[in-house]
Amino acid sequence: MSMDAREEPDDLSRALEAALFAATEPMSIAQLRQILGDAPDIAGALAALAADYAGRGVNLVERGGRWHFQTAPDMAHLLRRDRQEPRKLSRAGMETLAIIAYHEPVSRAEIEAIRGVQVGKGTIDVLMEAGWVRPAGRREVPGRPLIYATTPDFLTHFGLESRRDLPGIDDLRAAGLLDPIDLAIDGLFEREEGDSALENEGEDA
Amino acid sequence: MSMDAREEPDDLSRALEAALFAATEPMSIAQLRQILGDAPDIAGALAALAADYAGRGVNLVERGGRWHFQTAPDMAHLLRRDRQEPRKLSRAGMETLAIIAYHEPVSRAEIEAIRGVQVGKGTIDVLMEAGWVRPAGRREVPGRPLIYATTPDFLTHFGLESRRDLPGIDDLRAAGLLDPIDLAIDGLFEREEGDSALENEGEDA
Amino acid sequence: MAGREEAQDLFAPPRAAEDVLTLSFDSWEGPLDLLLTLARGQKVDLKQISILALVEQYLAFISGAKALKLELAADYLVMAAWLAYLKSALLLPKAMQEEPSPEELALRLHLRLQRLSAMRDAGARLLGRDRLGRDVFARGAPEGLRVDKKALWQASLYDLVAAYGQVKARTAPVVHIVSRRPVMSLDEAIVRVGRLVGVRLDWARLESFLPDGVVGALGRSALASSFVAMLELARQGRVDIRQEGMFAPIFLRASGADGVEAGDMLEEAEA
Repeated sequence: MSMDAREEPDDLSRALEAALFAATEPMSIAQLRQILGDAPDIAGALAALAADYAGRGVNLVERGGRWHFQTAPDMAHLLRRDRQEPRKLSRAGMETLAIIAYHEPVSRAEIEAIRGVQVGKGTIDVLMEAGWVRPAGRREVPGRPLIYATTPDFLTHFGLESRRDLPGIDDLRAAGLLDPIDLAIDGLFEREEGDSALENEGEDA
Repeated sequence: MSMDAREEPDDLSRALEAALFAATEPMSIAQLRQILGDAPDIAGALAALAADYAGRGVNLVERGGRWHFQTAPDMAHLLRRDRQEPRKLSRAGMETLAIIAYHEPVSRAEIEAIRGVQVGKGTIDVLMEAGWVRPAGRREVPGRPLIYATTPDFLTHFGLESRRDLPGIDDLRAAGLLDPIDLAIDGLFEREEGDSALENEGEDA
Repeated sequence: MAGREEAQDLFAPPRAAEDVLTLSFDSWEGPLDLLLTLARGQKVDLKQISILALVEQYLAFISGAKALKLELAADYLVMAAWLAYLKSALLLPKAMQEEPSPEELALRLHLRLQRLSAMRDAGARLLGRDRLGRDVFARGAPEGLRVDKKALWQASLYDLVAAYGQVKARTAPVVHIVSRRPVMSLDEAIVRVGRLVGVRLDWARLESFLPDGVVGALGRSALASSFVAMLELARQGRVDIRQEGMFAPIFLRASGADGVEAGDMLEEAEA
């Protein structure tokens, strides 16, 4: 190994463990490198450490490229008891969050188009206050509307490694349900012209 | 390698791990029992868990009958570290350093007399923090003021063999660094000053 | 439950009792939401719902809502009107249909319902995950990572030397010596103009009173001083001044020298 002879072979893993335990926020590999110096393979050591903790009461997880320790999900019943439930999201808030997460970046008008109803002023504010949603610039169309996207904290909070882990996102995309509606309709009509897809679908099920 | 081959933790040890990890303060066995219910041997499980973590970057420790996780003591240097940030010396600092270098040892009052401006206390502190200036005793005059001189680090930093290598007044003028105020002054004083500098140099060498 | 009965009152059942929606308008997030609820009532996959049946359900529901709060119901009524149009279009023979075709409109509605439904399900699945702070927990009392910033002071030898040069330059005793510039003083000019005007009989240009061969800075100084001298002499009544127009040459002569002045006045009168 290229490591210093004085060091034990597991020093990197110990250092990662200590740093991640002590950190108040999830840590990216770049941040860890700042603390640990030029370690040869931090990504590899993190993966090994995560595997090492996999069966324990505390797990090492990656969320949006940032790593943190958290308690195992099956311990929830023990730990939840005297804790305040995080503020309950309204149905509007929940739908809006899902639309932003699955379609990001989206403008308010696009959110309203999907929901078929105006998005109340408070809805996006609440999501931003929770730290899950952020303004992500403006769309270069007339009116230059603000567009919104999710934050790294969103992934952390909902236990997602990346947006690709969003529940069912692949199926939704394959079904064209994440496309703009005009695109989706064009797609359907093309198929219909080919083999009258709509009727077939009906028969299939 | 014994660390990697940890035994599969049992439910009690996993629960203890999670509870202690999530706790905001050290937990007594009684408190843990409240969370975990009537486990048979919490004390024994804690001891086993502490042994399990003994060689790691995080340790389980008991202090006054209460248990908590803490980062391993030998990792402290990682968690609290100094980062060096390059910073430019202020103009006041630069001038003060230059005066000390050209006139050492000098008292603060003498520096002020030469600069024609007061020297803040912080200015000399910064130079000492940088390691370029040191107190060099006291001047045996009324008030016994501290006097300052440059350090070997000063010479190293500025690439000087000795203070003699500092350019003399003539060199400064030749380089245009005396920023003449009026050409007439030069005309009047040039010869006079030049003569005395030459004489001094001759004496020095 | 009181609210339930009230709602039933509001929306008199349009069809069989088990199909009745027993909720008030406040329960829906807009007409699309209501449509989706009705569509799910068809108890088939959203892809296969009958748009025509859905339209009828919706219209029946709206017409059954006797006491609509208008400001709340506007969106619902707009949707009802659109659906009524869609329904009639769908029932027309194909040849009479306009663009976009009612099939496409129906498809759009279909897709919108699917998309809303998908997002609603996704939101629910998202909220049902193991959430940090609810189901899984971060370390309760992290030590924290601290970085103490330490300044690494930097300066070059040039900075040092330049700073010393500045100090020296700033604190060197400052002596201002104004070099003598070639000038003709006012006193000189008065003496000279006064003397010369005495020996000339006729009008003469101001410039002719300047010393010979003065040019450049001295020339300008001599002219300026002579001009002021002329004014001073005029004030004392020793010279007369004449100028034909702005920027024209200025003439002067000793005061009351001869009758040319009267001739001038005559000329002016004739003009």
